[in-house]
Amino acid sequence: MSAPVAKLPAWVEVGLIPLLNVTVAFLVSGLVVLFIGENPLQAVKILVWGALGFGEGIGFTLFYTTNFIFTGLAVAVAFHAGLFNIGGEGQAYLGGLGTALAAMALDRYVPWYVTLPFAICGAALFGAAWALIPAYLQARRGSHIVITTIMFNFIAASLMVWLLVDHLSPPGSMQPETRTFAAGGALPKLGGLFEMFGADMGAAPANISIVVALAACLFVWVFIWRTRLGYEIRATGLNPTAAVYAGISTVKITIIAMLVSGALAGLMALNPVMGDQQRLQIDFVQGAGFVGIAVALMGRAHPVGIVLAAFLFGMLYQGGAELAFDMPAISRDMIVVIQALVILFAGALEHMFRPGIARAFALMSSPQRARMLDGGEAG
Amino acid sequence: MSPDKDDSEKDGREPSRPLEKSRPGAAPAIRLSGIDKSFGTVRANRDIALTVEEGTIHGIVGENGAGKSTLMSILYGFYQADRGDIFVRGRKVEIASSDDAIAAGIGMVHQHFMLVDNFSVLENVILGAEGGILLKAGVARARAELQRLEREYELQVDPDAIIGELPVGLQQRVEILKALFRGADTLILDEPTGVLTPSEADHLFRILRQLKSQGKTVILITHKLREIMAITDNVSVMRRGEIVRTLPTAETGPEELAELMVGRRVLLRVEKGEAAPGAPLLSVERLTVVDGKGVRRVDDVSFEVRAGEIVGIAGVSGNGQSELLEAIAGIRPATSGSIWLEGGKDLARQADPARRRLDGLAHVPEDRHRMGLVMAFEENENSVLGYHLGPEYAAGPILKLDAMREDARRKIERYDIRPPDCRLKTANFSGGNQQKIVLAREMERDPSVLLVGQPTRGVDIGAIEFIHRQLVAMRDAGKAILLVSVELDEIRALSDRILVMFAGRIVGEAGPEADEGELGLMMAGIADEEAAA
Amino acid sequence: MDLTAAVLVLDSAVRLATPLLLACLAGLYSERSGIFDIGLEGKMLAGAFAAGAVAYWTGSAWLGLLAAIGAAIALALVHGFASITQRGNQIVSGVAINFLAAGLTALLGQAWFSQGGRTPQLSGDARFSSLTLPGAEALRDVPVLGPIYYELISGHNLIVYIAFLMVPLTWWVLFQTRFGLRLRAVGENPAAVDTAGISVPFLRYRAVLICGVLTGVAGAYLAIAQSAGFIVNMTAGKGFIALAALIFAKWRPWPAMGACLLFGFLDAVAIRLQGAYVPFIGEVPVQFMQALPYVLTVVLLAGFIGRAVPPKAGGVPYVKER
Amino acid sequence: AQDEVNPAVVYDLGGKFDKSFNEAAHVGAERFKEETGIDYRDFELQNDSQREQALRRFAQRGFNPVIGIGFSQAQAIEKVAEEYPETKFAIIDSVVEKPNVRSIVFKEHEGSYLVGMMAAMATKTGKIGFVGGMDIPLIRKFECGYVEGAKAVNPDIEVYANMTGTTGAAWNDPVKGGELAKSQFDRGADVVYHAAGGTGIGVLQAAADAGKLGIGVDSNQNMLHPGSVLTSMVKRVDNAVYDAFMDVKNGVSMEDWGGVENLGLAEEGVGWALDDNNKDLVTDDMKAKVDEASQKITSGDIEVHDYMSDDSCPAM
Ligand SMILES: Nc1ncnc2c1ncn2[C@@H]1O[C@H](COP(=O)(O)OP(=O)(O)OP(=O)(O)O)[C@@H](O)[C@H]1O
Ligand SMILES: Nc1ncnc2c1ncn2[C@@H]1O[C@H](COP(=O)(O)OP(=O)(O)OP(=O)(O)O)[C@@H](O)[C@H]1O
Ligand SMILES: [Mg+2]
Ligand SMILES: [Mg+2]
Repeated sequence: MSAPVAKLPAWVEVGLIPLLNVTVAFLVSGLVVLFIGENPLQAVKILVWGALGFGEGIGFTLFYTTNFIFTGLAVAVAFHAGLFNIGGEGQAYLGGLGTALAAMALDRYVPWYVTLPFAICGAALFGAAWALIPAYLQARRGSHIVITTIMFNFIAASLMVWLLVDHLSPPGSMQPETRTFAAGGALPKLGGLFEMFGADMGAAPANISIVVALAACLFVWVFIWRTRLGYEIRATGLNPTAAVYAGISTVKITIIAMLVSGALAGLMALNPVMGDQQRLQIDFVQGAGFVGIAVALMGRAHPVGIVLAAFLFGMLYQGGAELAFDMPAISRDMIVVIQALVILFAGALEHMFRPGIARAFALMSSPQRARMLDGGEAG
Repeated sequence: MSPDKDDSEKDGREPSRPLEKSRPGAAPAIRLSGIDKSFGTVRANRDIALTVEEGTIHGIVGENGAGKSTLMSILYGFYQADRGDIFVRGRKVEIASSDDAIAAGIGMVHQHFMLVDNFSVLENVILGAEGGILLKAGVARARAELQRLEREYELQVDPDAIIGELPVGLQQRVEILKALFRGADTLILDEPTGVLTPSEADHLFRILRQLKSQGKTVILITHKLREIMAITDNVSVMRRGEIVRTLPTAETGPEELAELMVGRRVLLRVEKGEAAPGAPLLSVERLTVVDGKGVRRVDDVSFEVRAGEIVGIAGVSGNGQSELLEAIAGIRPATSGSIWLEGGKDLARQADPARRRLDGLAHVPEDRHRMGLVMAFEENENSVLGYHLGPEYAAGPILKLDAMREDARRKIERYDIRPPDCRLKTANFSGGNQQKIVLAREMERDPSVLLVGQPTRGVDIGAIEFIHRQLVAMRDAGKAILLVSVELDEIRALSDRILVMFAGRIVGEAGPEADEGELGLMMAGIADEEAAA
Repeated sequence: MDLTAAVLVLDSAVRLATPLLLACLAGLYSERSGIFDIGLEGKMLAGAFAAGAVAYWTGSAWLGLLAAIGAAIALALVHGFASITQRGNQIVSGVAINFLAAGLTALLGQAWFSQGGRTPQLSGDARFSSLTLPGAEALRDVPVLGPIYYELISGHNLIVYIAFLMVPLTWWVLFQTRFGLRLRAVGENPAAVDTAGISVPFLRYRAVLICGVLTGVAGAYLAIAQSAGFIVNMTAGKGFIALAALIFAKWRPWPAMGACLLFGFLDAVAIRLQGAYVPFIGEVPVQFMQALPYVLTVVLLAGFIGRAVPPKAGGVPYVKER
Repeated sequence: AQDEVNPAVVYDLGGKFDKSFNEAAHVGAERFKEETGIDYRDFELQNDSQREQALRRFAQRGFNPVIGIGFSQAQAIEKVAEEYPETKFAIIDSVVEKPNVRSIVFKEHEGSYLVGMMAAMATKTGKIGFVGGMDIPLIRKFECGYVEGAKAVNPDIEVYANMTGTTGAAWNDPVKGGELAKSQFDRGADVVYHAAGGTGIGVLQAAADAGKLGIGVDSNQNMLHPGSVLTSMVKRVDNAVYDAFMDVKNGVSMEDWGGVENLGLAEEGVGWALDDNNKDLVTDDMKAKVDEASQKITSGDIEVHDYMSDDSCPAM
């Protein structure tokens, strides 16, 4: 990675440059909209209004945000250990199984707040378990984790179809999904909270799993930056040789980081499964695992950044749906394009504007320039 | 455009004494003027003027980081100067890439070899000079040409050997062959002897003289003033990115050069008293380390280090010293043999650096960038690396950040680490200060055994003095120190006993007063007795 | 399984392996030059779309192929710009390209053809049809040789032959030509190439371009040879499997062919084993058979090939000056 | 009262151009628009969470009727229909018991039975094939009817069945579909029926390329490869949508609107397609036999087993 020599103020590094990158991504997206023959300004208006303009829109935005926080955190934790976990999709799918099993075991007997801790454990456990084998193979056999996690996404899909069709769907049901959970398996919506602010969340599925997501952020922050294990994870990710020198077992760290990563991805299932649909459906993850990669990259693998990036993508998803609703020529794939451009400009091309900005700053702060300005004022 | 006219304009910087020329009146082989180069905020070369006469060997000396490699890399087209002109045989040339330099008859052997490890010698030699779209014809021609060069310059090497499997000395030969194969008239060598035994170095110098006698020009960068005196015709001294003086070698001496390099008189000897060795604190017995490829890196090595002594391990790099240190530190598992710390149990089989640290063993690794530090960490995080599990830095699973920082501040003060900011990213400290961070971490824990690899590599003279003093002070406090260095001078200055390693074995032992030639022969693998015979 | 059945499974394996092989060789050029590429999938998809669209408009498979190559090259250049010129993270760039291709092909497909992102059905000259090699009909009934020649060797479309001819060609380029020597060198030690007077960026751009060409051909194969039009997301993960094959083959051309054929074979066998009875177990669930190729990939990756050492400079941008 | 017609359609995840049943709904809506000049609105879902959102948005904005395509919309419709009792809703492929919801389901097994018979009569090898998208109950329902029909003609017939995949891509992988079909041809099959959405395009293509016969599904797919598609099992989602729109336009009362419409052969909700494209493939004998079976099913003399009634298929 090219380390910039000219140092820029922190607010430029973490504020201005990412903002600029995202802006460019949106400008290019605007060109695509224009190319299709629609008005980009109008599109932006609909998108922003759709995401934030009314209670229900916000509710949906928060719902998607919750998914992306979980998967973004998952990718980020693995990143810190120098691992690229593309298996969030499959881990979340399995997490759904853990959630559903907990919910179905308890929903008829206890209220949701009793079920929730069990569901959290189930989701985390199953998600982590699905990350374990790729982690082990990477640590012990050097099998490329990118490849194995991709394979495990496919394997997860097969496993879940088999379970849902042949084992988990109630008899006589025509749908490959579990039964609908009773009240004890349903997480409360945030409607009440919205009403406190005088907003109507309508039927938006935002639910208290967003609280779990925020708690997970706090956990990840403490875990990565305040614990010995986190220290070891970062050391391993940044310099594996130094980690070995320091007596850190890279095998252990690889496995632990992937387990935590998988658990976080698994937790994502709480939101759609218990929070929204109250049942486990085929393919319910719908790409959130992959979006997590973009979210983690944009959020620079830091929980605060991840929350912001997840919110941005949440807005894109909800606003994009409204956009597709109101501008039929812009199909749902527009969102994928915007997403791609954001990853491209904020991720792969993140340094593109830095030299220019650095030059601008050097110019502004250089003594000659200061003198020139002074002289100008004097004269 | 006439070079002579240009000379007079710059004469403030030109040598006061006329340089040695092999052919008076001829245009100089290389002339640089007004070369400037910055890396970000670091100004590596400033307004450099340099004349290298044709058919001479021209030495360049200067501290670490003085800008020697940068200057030569500019001449070779690897970097582009921010400003300045390059003249070859009086003609101004634009050198925008190494291609241009090669075309101008310049060849370079870099400090870090520019070879492809998994290629054969032949493939490396023809890379970039294949002589056609297809390899076949070029390879055949190159094979013949290599044979000729081998005969002419005694540069024997198997053209089909894989580079990664050759010792460094031979790799260097390949680099020289590469340059000659491309028809270089001017050959730049950047610290070529750092990796060679004295006898290999002698061989190299014979080759260089041979080249000179054929009218080729050689530019030689080295830290060893002895070599400068032995082989060069003229010498330039660099300091902080500038050439402070160029003069004929015959008219100067090591003392003058050293003073020019540092800007003050230097005392190169380390002040230390008699050693008073006590009980052995580290014992190594029949230690063997076989690496992943099945090569015996350390071969049946036995020695001990006593309290209050410094044992130096001399040897050309790549002869198993690194592996030996790593095995003792627990980074690399030993294949067989034993390691004891102060009468404790045998540690050889369990590779666990954390455990060894608890047992009182500290380790300053050879390569701070690769192993000793996490460059992206804050200074205070690095100052506990390896000790982060200690109860003083962690309460249960949670790190005590305040304690870590407080501790780091203390070390910064004691070791005069600059800038004194424990929250600064480690990459932003200079090389010498980074080394001090490692030393502070490893020494402050009051270990009973200290392993030190290349403690002063890439460190300036001032810091070297400091580090050497610290090592001697530890010895005097009754610690056992095992020192590995490729700098024979450093080994001789610090050690109470010297072990010489060659091809994974200890081939000899000597006292600090040992004769350099004798040590050199041992380092080349010619055993004590034979040398005596 | 008798001979004919075996030949037919192999025949199917060849068809399934072809796009993998093209993508795998594409990745080989790029990664040998030190540029990692998980965007093979996206480039194939873009190629498939361009092939489908242009072949429909022009009625010419050849123009479709050209368009596929063009589209894939465009994305390859984006990847090159990000990872060579801007020294960005190559994995991230690859991920972005995959998303970009998935989104843009569907979006443009819908905007242009209004068939849910599909391109219209192709027929006749707009597709590459199967070629019958000389003598195939005559040999057809000769025992052993007949079925092998008629079914397995003859009767594929042009791109299949191109793909398999690319294997020796790639080997030849890599190990017998100047370009190949430099390509292998730049992936191992770009500084060595640089000091030999060769431009590292130019060399890498060429590698990335070749990668574009081959992924384009792979895309064209999917859209206008194997199928008769583009369908949203029709690569269905083949780019990733090709990458796995590349790692499997340790970045060498002949083993790459072996790996792709193995994956094709596993897939072909999995298809035939659906609904088969296994002794003592009974009928194996379809899903198990569907997961089989992926499971075997993991097993092989873990068990047989050991640590695959990628080109040393791979994935790391070449930075001369900090 | 809500007698003004302002129709809206919410398609399922496959999208409105899936060449399958979403597209059939689209065709019905278009026909209505053409004939009456009344425009309609539609929406393609991106994920499960949007179903309710979209349905409610339409109801809120006064659209009427609002039709949800696909069984996955059942829950959402049930909820929204309760919130908007005045709005007329309809759902395709599932049953929602609410007074303002019209539930339209099809007897795919009956249609599949007929094309299974045709496959059995058209085959020269005594081997036929079936390619499904994903191994889920709905697809097994198609498969089961098909096998039953084929066995009714020839009890010894061999039927190869393959499923495409386990992810969403299973409905959109024509390459895999083609390969599955080829593998069946290799084993001797010469007629193949698909129920695999976009994947089926590859199945039919493979059949055409190999000179074998394919059987289309949902919409009439005979024209995709004239002469190579034996027939299509059509499911008249288009009619159902068109009729629903028309009913509202004609001021149907809420009592007449609600309830379950179970559309089988008798109701002409399913059937097989015969047109210029396949008339040379269908012999008079075949046509006669199929028509006869059709009669018997309509009259109840033949009862085709519905896989989803008991999760089993006696014919297999
Ligand atoms: N590629 C680079 N990017 C940034 N800075 C560099 C680079 N190469 C060298 N420098 C810096 O330029 C200065 C001069 O370095 P150079 O390598 O020329 O020194 P040197 O005299 O060869 O030292 P040594 O004796 O250690 O080889 C140093 O401060 C070094 O850190
Ligand atoms: N990547 C970097 N980012 C920011 N600053 C840097 C970077 N690398 C070096 N520096 C700064 O440049 C200066 C020179 O660094 P360099 O490593 O060349 O020092 P040096 O000359 O080798 O020092 P020493 O005398 O200790 O050997 C240092 O003070 C350091 O703060
Ligand atoms: Mg330095
Ligand atoms: Mg140097």
